[in-house]
Amino acid sequence: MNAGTKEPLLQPTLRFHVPEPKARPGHAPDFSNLVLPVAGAAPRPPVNASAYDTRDLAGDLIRVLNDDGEAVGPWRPDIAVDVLLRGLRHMMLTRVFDERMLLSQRQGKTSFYMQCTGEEAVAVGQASALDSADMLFPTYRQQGLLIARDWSIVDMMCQVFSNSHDRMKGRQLPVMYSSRDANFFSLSGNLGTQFSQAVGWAMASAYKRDRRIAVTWIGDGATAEGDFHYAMTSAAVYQAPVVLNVVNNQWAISSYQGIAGGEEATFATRGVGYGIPALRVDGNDFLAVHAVTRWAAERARANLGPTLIELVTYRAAPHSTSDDPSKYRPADESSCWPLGDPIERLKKHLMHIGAWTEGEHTALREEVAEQVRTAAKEAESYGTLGQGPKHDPATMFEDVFREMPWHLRQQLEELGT
Amino acid sequence: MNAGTKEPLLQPTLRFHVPEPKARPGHAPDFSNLVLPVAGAAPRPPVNASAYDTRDLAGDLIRVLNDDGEAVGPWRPDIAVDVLLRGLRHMMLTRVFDERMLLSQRQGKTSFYMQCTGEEAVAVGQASALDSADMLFPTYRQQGLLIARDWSIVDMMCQVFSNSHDRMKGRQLPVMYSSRDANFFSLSGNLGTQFSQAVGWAMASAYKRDRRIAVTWIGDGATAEGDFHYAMTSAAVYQAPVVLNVVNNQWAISSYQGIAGGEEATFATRGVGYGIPALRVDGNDFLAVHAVTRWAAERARANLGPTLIELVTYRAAPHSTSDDPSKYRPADESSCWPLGDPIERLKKHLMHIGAWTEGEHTALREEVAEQVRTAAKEAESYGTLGQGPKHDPATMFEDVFREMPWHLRQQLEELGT
Amino acid sequence: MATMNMAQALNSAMDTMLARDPDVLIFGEDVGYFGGVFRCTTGLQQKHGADRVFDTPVAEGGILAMAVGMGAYGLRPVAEIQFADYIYPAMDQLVSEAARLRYRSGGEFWAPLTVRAPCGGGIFGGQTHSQSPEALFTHVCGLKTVIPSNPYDAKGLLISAIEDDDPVIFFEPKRLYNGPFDGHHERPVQPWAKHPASDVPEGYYNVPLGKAAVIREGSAATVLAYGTMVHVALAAVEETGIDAEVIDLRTLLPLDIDTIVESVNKTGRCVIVHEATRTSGFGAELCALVQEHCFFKLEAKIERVTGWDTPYPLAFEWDYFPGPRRVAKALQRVMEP
Amino acid sequence: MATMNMAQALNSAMDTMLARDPDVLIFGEDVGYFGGVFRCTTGLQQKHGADRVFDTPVAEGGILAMAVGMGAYGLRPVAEIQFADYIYPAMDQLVSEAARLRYRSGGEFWAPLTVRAPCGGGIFGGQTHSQSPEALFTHVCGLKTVIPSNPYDAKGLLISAIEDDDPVIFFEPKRLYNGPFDGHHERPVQPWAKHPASDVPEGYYNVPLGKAAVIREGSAATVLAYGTMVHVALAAVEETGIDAEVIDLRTLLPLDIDTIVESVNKTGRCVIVHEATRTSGFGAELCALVQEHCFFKLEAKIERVTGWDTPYPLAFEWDYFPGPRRVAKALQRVMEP
Ligand SMILES: Cc1ncc(C[n+]2csc(CCOP(=O)(O)OP(=O)(O)O)c2C)c(N)n1
Ligand SMILES: Cc1ncc(C[n+]2csc(CCOP(=O)(O)OP(=O)(O)O)c2C)c(N)n1
Ligand SMILES: [Mg+2]
Ligand SMILES: [Mg+2]
Repeated sequence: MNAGTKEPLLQPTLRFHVPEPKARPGHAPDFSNLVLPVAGAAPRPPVNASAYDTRDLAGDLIRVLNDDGEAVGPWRPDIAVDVLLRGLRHMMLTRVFDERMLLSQRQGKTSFYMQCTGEEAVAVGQASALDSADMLFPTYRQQGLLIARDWSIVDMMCQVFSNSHDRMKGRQLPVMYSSRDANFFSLSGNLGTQFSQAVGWAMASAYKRDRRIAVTWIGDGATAEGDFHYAMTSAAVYQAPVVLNVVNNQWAISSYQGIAGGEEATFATRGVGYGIPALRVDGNDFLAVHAVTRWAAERARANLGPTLIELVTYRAAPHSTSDDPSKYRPADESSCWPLGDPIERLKKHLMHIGAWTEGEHTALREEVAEQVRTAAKEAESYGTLGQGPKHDPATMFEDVFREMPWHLRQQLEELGT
Repeated sequence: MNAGTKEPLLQPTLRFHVPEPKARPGHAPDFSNLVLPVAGAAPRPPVNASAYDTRDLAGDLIRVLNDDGEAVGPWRPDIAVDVLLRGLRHMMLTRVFDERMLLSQRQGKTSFYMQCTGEEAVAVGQASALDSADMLFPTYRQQGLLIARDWSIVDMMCQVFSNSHDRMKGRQLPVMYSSRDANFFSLSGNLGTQFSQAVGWAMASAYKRDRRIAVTWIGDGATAEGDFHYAMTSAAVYQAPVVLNVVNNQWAISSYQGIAGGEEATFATRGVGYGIPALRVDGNDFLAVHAVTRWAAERARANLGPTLIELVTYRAAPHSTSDDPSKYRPADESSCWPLGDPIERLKKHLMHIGAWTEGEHTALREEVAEQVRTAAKEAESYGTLGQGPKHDPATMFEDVFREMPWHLRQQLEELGT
Repeated sequence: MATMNMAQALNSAMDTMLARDPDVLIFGEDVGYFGGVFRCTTGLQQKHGADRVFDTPVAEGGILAMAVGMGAYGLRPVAEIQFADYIYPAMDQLVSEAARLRYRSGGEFWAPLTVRAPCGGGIFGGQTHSQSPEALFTHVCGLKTVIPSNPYDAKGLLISAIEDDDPVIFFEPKRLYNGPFDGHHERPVQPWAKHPASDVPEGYYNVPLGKAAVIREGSAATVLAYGTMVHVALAAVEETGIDAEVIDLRTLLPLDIDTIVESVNKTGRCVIVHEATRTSGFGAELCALVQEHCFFKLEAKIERVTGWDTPYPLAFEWDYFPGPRRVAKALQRVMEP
Repeated sequence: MATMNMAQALNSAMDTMLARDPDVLIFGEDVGYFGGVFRCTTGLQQKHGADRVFDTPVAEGGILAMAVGMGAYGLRPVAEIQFADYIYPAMDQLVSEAARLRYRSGGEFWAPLTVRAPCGGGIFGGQTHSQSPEALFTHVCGLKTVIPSNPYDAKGLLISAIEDDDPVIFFEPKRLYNGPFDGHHERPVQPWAKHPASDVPEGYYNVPLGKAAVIREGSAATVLAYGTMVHVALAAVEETGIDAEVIDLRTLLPLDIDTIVESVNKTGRCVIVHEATRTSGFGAELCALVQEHCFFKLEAKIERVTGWDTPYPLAFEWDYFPGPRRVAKALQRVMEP
């Protein structure tokens, strides 16, 4: 046997542990592991707090909206109603956009799609607390960032359809957007890489005495990649102006967050381990998300260094159109998620403060649906993966390098023949 | 410019921070950043403590030996005098071994050497608290582990000399030992890789219902590698029976521990971030090192999961024979290290308890010196890198694979001609 | 005997080895309860237990580090990397550790791990779900690299890989999981059931590493291929009517040089086909070896038909894929007098 | 003009670019205050400030991630990987990110980074301080790979690499830092001062990427080499008396195919030399290209002289190193009628 000398001892034999979610298909959903403090209970430290000062917050859950839709406690943000209304619209637009693209995928207009259903408050709420000039390094599940920045949804659809107007020239997997104009970094298919790059971008911005901070996202599952560690280490060492977000939506394809180590310590607690102030927030509470993001962005802008935010939410949809979650989690788990639906919760708050009515809500839903319909029509007129115009296949050889070297020119010729 | 839209805001311009040690060559050594609690002050939690329970200990420093050489406080181990005497001998032997090999390198008998001067209590003290059947995954600076396991120093020297008796057949850089019989894993030149492998070994041991735990070491500098993160994550997730040690000897070649993030949070604190109980210990205090290691090993053996230990020590010698630390740190920094010399401190304790005399100490020093001289003579008789017998160059083609494939046989023939 | 597609054959190989050898463990992202995103490990956790078949954190470097440690203990870990495109974070553990352990320890420790990873394009996976990085691993001494082209070989080779005491990188052309794809994407998908290599024994057997298979005998030219390209090459041969010998390499390293040399010495003409990018692809090594061993027999320059030196572009997958038309042209070129 | 060894020339290149372009930053393990373990960045932090030349955590993946992010902002990061052997933890950031960013973003973002890494053996560094992994990077589309052989080229090529808008992997043969080593390890070390290429302008100039240099004209055979092997090849040519043309490739990708083809078409014989392991080394690609482009002119099989397919063994460094004796034999073999 390929092992060293073996001397039996008197201790018990050893075991290792494979974490298992509390419920699998056929069981009743069980979120009893999720401790839910009442809204308003978490203290709000000053923005120059140290990591040490945040160590309890990192294990806690910052909540602002209570069950009545009232905003309570020290984290309750000073926020204008129209910011909230914009947020509501953007979340609803994101959801309808996702629904439409899912349908398009089923219709063969694209090969693949990824929804962010149930997580809209993450991207939209965070965007509402950032400057539009701040640079975003997201994952594939923050399409809401582009929408919250009023980026053209026609443009996004063109990417999803890989059509003649796709600025990524049909090269990228659907949803792997890039928008320099929206300060939205090119998405990568490789998990985690953007997290550490964001720190480099933030350092560059700082080096240039710029004022733009970097903001980045990673999934609970992908925190296990080396890039998470690189980001945390370099952000701490160089005190880079960056906001580091972990979107804990409970699942990484079929693996629940315990497989990423989420049961041994919250993901926010990782931050404290590196000396980075860390907050854990109800990710379906638009106001709480806005508040913690603003806190972190203020820190970064004041040269107080990085912040780690864990956003606790739930991936209500399948991982992607290639996935079938009924194979690994209870079919009704999503509807039992204790933090509810971010759109419903913000709607309730707006109605609670008298700024919104059911009628306005219905009208808005119709309006965004119409917006998406119109956009889809336009985007489809530029082609889809299934049919219609596309870029010239010859463009495949462009942008590998800034200038095409001889061997690619030769291969382009070969393609032609 | 390759960047997004730039909108000047009203915030101050950004900066990043490049950590700098408090003293460079020409300055007076300055260890004022190192907080030294009095010996005996740190509490000792039960071995089934949670990571949360250890979060203060992870920022603190566990010390047992006070300035008088007295062992005090709850971490004072119940340890037999002959274990201490063996430890003293092994530390002294390690130091003399290092001195001799350094000399050999200067004499051209080998190309390279790495000392562990000042850090002897780490390897020797930890080995004294482990079972000989436990598997060790060390770095290049824990030669003391082999010595503490009474491994043949002739064998070690043969490796350093790459001679005819080198079990690594002249292939490896000097000090990259491997000893299956001593349960000492083959050293790698690539930093950090052993840390995550140790978790896999520990899981294998657990899977086989074995009783042997894995113990691994990494330097302060190398904690920044992805493997540190992989190890921490998988050890936490699978609750593997492994002891994870960070040897914080203040330097990673010319970079002080602040460049690895040691100023933002202690390395032990990283452990708490993953939900792994973590202890920070005076690494030059043999008794404290023994005590925390025993605590961690007990946890592992009782299936209570991993422990992270940060051992605070000082790399008194150059990084390697290729290094000249006077280029980047004050020449007398080593002599100002507040935690002293581990050998002197254990000697003082032994004299304090009346188990040791100056005379015995002098005699022991002479004895280990003689042991090393004799061993060196024998090892040199088997050849050195500079001259004398070596393995056959043809062995170069062996062990690439278990069986030599045709292309290596062909290359072996080419070599012959 | 049962009729299996390639995913089923791989599942059967793992099932067989789990039952046969208690030291075999299987792990990777989503391989446990769920059974893998390509369903290759379906049912194995349920049958063999969660301490033998389990999910890992999303950290390829960590997965292979774990495998090296387990291998050093004496187990036979079989790790899945969800897509070959995601093997790079594990590169150091493969190159510096798995591949070097036996050598650097003078034979004291070794890493008998098997790394399974789906490779290749043809499923609209875009540039990060379509790569064929096999050439990189063939340059790393100490690693073996295997790529099967059909269910029978897949099971037999995977069993050999698991039993092998060296680290083996086992690439599974994902476009072949369900059928013998010959590159004619416009035609209806063929299931494996109609192909003789879908007859797979249910129990233990092996196909040795390091042995190529002559899939089609011929005298006019030699086509060297592996994985999906074997089927593409066969289609091209059929369509051109050129009596070419088609060799399925199966193992890239160690390579079955004898079978190659014998064939090219016979035919005097050689076409090399792979889906990976061309420059420094494994075709370069094959080309070098063929000209080294058969220089005076060669009657035409050796042709390489490969993926272009660009990322795999989603919408232009079929312009990128080296399909039968391109292979046919190369065959015709080498036949020019 | 000043007399510089290769380390000094590289230092001068970085110094020049730091002074010329405020967007150039230099970082890596030990490159800051200390000036790098091979002293290539000595004095640069002191001269240009700690926010432009600084130490990094020991995390190659983190270093290159930082570089990609900085590059995307608009800076020109120059990152040092302390030894080429330690580039593997950064593989994903190089392959999946730096190399792909321009392509996947449709040209919106790019990563104009330069990665410097000492490569090659000859200093008793053992298997983890001696590797030459250049072939791996030539297989990754989107990366440029450069290896200089002398101080003049080193400075001029490094400046071109820093100014280039694509990611460039810049390997520095560490055995050449101090002198033009020709493989005769038993002879006294020659300093660069005696070599004409140690005449290096103090200010700005460049040597373009993608252009090889004919180091010695000849008509009997062509030797393709780069880095240290250029000097070994020259020694072998001298010693055999064979009138070979010696080409220093300088850039492996994009390759200067025209210079190669012109020479081989003239000589009809070709020897390829590199220090890296043979199988799937860059020599394989060169061999494939030469036979593709010069098939009907070739009068002898192309020979490869390379490191063996084993790790670099410490005590047998000189048995491993492809020295002038082995190159000479290959030259003689290709000259056989
Ligand atoms: C390096 C790498 N490894 C594996 C994958 C395959 N993969 C894609 S998404 C995913 C799960 C990610 O989960 P999480 O980070 O929690 O993000 P979520 O999908 O929940 O938003 C995996 C394993 C990948 N894309 N990249
Ligand atoms: C992957 C890798 N990167 C870089 C190096 C070069 N290197 C060797 S030792 C060292 C410093 C390590 O410092 P630390 O981890 O603190 O250990 P110490 O030497 O202080 O014991 C470096 C950067 C390496 N060996 N491996
Ligand atoms: Mg998730
Ligand atoms: Mg250190």
